[in-house]
Formats: sequence, C-alpha cells, structure tokens
Amino acid sequence: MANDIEDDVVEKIDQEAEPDEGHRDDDEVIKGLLEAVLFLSNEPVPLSFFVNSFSIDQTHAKILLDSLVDEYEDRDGGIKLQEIAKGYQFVTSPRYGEQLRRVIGVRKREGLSKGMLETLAIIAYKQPIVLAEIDELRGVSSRMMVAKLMERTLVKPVGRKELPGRPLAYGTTNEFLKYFGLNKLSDLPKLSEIKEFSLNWEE
Amino acid sequence: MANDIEDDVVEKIDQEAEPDEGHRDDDEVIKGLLEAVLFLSNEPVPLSFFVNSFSIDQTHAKILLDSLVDEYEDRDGGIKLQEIAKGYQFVTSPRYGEQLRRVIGVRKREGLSKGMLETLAIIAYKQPIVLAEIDELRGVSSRMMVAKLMERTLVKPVGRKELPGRPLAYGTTNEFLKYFGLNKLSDLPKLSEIKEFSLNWEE
Amino acid sequence: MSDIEDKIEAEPGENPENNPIIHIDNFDGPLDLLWDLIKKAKIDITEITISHITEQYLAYLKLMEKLNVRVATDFIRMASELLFYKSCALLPAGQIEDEYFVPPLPPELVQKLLEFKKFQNASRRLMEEFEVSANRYTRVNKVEEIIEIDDYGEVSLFDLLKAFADVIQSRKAVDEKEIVFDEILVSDRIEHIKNMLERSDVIQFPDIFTAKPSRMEIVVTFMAILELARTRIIKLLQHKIFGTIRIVKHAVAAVQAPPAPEGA
Repeated sequence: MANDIEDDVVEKIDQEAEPDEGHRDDDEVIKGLLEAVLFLSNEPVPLSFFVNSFSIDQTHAKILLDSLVDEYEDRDGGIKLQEIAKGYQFVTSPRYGEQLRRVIGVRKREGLSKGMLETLAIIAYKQPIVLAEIDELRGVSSRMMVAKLMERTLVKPVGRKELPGRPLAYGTTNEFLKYFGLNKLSDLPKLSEIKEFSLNWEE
Repeated sequence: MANDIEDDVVEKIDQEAEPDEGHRDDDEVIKGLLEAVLFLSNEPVPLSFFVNSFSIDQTHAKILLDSLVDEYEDRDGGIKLQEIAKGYQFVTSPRYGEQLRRVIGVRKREGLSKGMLETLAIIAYKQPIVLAEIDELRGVSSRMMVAKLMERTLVKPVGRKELPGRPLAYGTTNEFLKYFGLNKLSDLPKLSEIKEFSLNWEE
Repeated sequence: MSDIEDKIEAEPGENPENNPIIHIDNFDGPLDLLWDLIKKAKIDITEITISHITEQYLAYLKLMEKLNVRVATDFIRMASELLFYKSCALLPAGQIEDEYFVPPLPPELVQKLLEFKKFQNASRRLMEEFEVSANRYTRVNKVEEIIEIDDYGEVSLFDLLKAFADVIQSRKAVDEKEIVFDEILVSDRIEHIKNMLERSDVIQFPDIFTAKPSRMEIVVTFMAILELARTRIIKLLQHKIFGTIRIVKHAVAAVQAPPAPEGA
C-alpha cells in the first residue's frame, strides 16, 4: 500500500504536463488521510512524519498540506489548519477564542507570558534592581518585558542606583501585591519552600 | 449579543424570499462557532447545548449544523461530521481506519462475541425486555451475556416489569448508540428490512 | 458436516484427565444447531419433518457424547422438546387417515426458529454497523493547547516563585556551560541556520538556540542572523508586536511580504 502511493507519486511527477483524472483522485485520497491524521493529533505534525509514514515525496506532501491550509483559509470557518515551524496543526479560529473559553470552560493558559513571569519574579525577589541586572540573570534583554509589566502596573521605577549612568531601579507595585493576594512583600514564598510543591511542577 | 442572534433568525425567516448578504455573514459566523465547539469536544454535542449556550433558536441551530454535515459530506475528505448518540461529533472518515491504526497507533474498539451480539440485538429491538424473554428467544440461558454487556456499558437495567417476581427489564445505553454509530434507537435497521432469512439458503 | 464441525472447538487442558473437552459453545444454542441441521438438509423449514430433524438432532448429540463433548443442558432440553413433538405427531390422530402423511415441524417451533433467525440476522447487521463505526476515530482534545487566546489570565504566587527558581537554575547551568564551550564561530551558526532552513521553510526564532543557550551562543547566533539578513539570505517576520519572530528564506519571504523600504 505504502509502495503504491510512492509509485503513484513518482508517476505523477513524471506526467505533470498531462493531468490525469485518475491520479487526481489518488491525491484526494492521500489528502484526506493527511487531514485525518492532523485532525486526530493534538500536536503539530511535522512534514517529515507524513513523508516517513506514507512514503510520500516531501514536495508532494507539502503541496497537499498547503492546499489543505488554503482550503480551510478560504472557507474561513471555525477551524484553521495552521503551519508553524514544528509542523501542521488544526486549531480553532482565533475569532472564537473568547466565546469558546466561556462556553467550554477552558482553563486559561498560563497567566503572564513566560518571559513576563520570569522578569516579574526577578524584580519581585531582587528589588530594587536595574535592567542590566535583570538582563544578566535572564541571559536575554528584558527591556520589552519590563515595559509590558509596567503597562500592567505590576512593576514601577523605584529610584536610581548609584552605578555608572545612575540607571533606574525597578520594584513591584501595590497592584502586584493585590494580583498575588499578598499583604506585604515579605509574604512572598521563600525559595526553600519551593521543594514542597515540586510535585506539581514535574511536567 | 444573544438576543441579536435570535432576532436575526426571526427576521431571516420572514425575509426568506429576499436573501440578504449581511445576514448570511452572521450565519457563517455562528456556523464557524458551532464548528469550533464541535472540533474541541471529545463527546457528541447535543443540539440543546448550542441552543442553551448561544441562545440560538433550535431550528436555526439544526439548519446550520445540518449544513455543516452536508458540507463535510460533499467534500468527502478525511473528516466527517456525524450525527451520533443524539448529538453531533467530528470523526475521521471510516475509509482511513486501517491506515490510521497502522500509522498513528489508534486502537480498534474491541468487538463482541457472537452470543453477546445476539443478546444485544434482542435487547436493542425488544427493550425493555426481561432475562426470561431473552432466554426464550435465544433458546439458551443468557444471564452471562447480559452481565458481559452490562460490564461493557452497552445495556443497563431500565426498570422492572409487572410480571411475577417483578424482574428487571433491560435496555440499551447511550454508549450502545456510540458503539454502533447510531444517532437514536429508531435509526436501527428495521427488522422487517433485514435480509429475509426464511426460505432460501443462499447466504 | 464440516461447517458444524467447525463450530466444535477442542480446548485442551480444560479437564483434569487431560482429555480434550470439546465445547459446543460456538453454537449459540440449540436453536442455532437446529437451524444448521435444517439448512444442511436443504429442505424448506415448513417441509422438514419432525421425525427427520429429531433423529438428526439426537444423532448429533450422540456424536458429541462420543467425542467427550460437554453438552449444555439447553441442548438436552431441546432434545427432549423435539422428542415430545415427535411423539405427539406419531400418536394416532383419528382424523388423519393418509398413511403417507409426514408430520411437519410444529408451527410453534417454526415460529421460534424464525424469530431466532431474525435476531441472529439483526445481530449480523449490528456487526456491520460496528465495523464501520470502529473505523471512525474521534479527537481526544487537550483543549487549552488548541484554542488560540491572545490575552493572559491568572498566575499563582507559586508560578511566580517557580519562574524565579527556573531563572536561577538556568543561570547556574549556563555558567557551567560557558566553561566547557567557549568558542562558537559566527560562520558555524550561519551554517547551522542555513541547514535548518533546508529542512523547513520557516523557523521560529527560539528554535535556533539550544535548550539552555550560553551568553556566547546567544550573541554569536544573533550576529549570524544579522549577517544572513544583511546578505538577503533570510528575512525576519513578526506578525504582531511581541509575537514570535519567524525566520524565512528570502525567496519565500518575497512572496509572503513586500520587502521593507530601503533605509527603514
């Protein structure tokens, strides 16, 4: 069976100038199969999966998948087939995110983005802290994250440090305390306490 | 929002002779939402869910859902929308069952023994039915078979019959409908339509 | 005889004497056996005689006895029922004078057989329905990963703590790493990214780094990307602010998005 498909593909490419109804049908069948696989998967399915599983030529698989992407794009219904770096994946149209969450009671995704959370955590535990120190700890530039956090009024500049250039130092706000249900900063859990919860974090 | 939709439906039905682009678009948006919900559901979604969640008129919801069913039927791709167990559910086309099992390792649902099937058929067509009646029809004791079917949640006691000893009567479950891809009990093939058994032996 | 014999299965090791005991469980019951016998005789069910079928049935039970088959009581009960019908039929019934009259199966037994067969056929139909239905598969959703959501919800205090612990942790790992690998060449990173682009038209920005990149790796990789963009081998795309940056081959990018104006 797998070999049949492969032969077919090869043949099809050879005859490209002369389209053949019979082969078109075969393509539809393979496309349906790819669609079914994508439908059942909760993860992006890489192109290589189709190439290996169905002995389809890579270009051929990509053409079929892209035509599926287009088809769902043109329909513009509740489902989209999206292509991301890791592969192809069916997702619901972002248009319905809000209603779906309300209706299906979907848990919200991790609150703040990962980068924001990291930055916020550093500021909370190390305040007052300047941008360069945050960058140093995270290993990446955090200017953007700090800006985002300030927008959300979770952090604010709390003064300047006596360092070259007298950079701004950041700290957390009252909003931050409210957000996390804290009375005062010293109520923050200690690093040593993290072990008690480690079970929840093994994901 | 909810009321808008409802008003719309009424209006639309009134104006049916004169289709209106604007309203068509609204319908497409709702249809997309229903599609997204169906995509995210692990179980068949009953019509009433849509009616209650989105304040859509029942007839309207049914029209939209049926048009979705038709759409996927016409495409004849890897996915179908089927009416099953009194609801709607996306499933892969049965055409690809074998390949999907081979490639992504989904399992085939366990079948039933001949005796279990026979007993199940009798219960399905004759429910509510008591054990003695099943025994009589099959000519053998069926207690074991009924127990096995209950274990598989395909049948359940549905009450007692006003017979001596008030015996339990059995009927089929929702799981039964799902197992056989039926929407409702009346979708069972009519006994009278089942190939005649009687006088010829050409089988 | 063969299809009947097919239904008799030897199950070795079931009895203590170690003789194979043969089950007749594959007959759904005496009605099934009766039906098979009638079918084998190729006689219309309304024309087969009670004595003929009774003899067949008894012969069959006897054969099974010889084979050391455990015959279920249901089968024996049917045998006695048949004998009863037969003896009734053989009793001189005053009004029937025709000596060639052969008593048929009693109507109640025919009825029973037909009813039984009806459900047996129904169960076969169910089996077909099952075969189709068992080839359909449904999604098992991990919903929260599929719905596209663009805002962020609640985080717990411990998410915060966890994030902090992760940063500290990954810092340690990086520090150790930097001692081990200290030379990463821009040209190596350029090759690496080019290779990735051979395999995939689009790369997400975070994917070009190793799991825990050292500071050196980050800097060098960045220089590699800038070089690739400058020489128009790649194009960097970002669909929304703070969205993931995607790296695409320049040729592909030219189709997807107009080139940025010079000097922008």
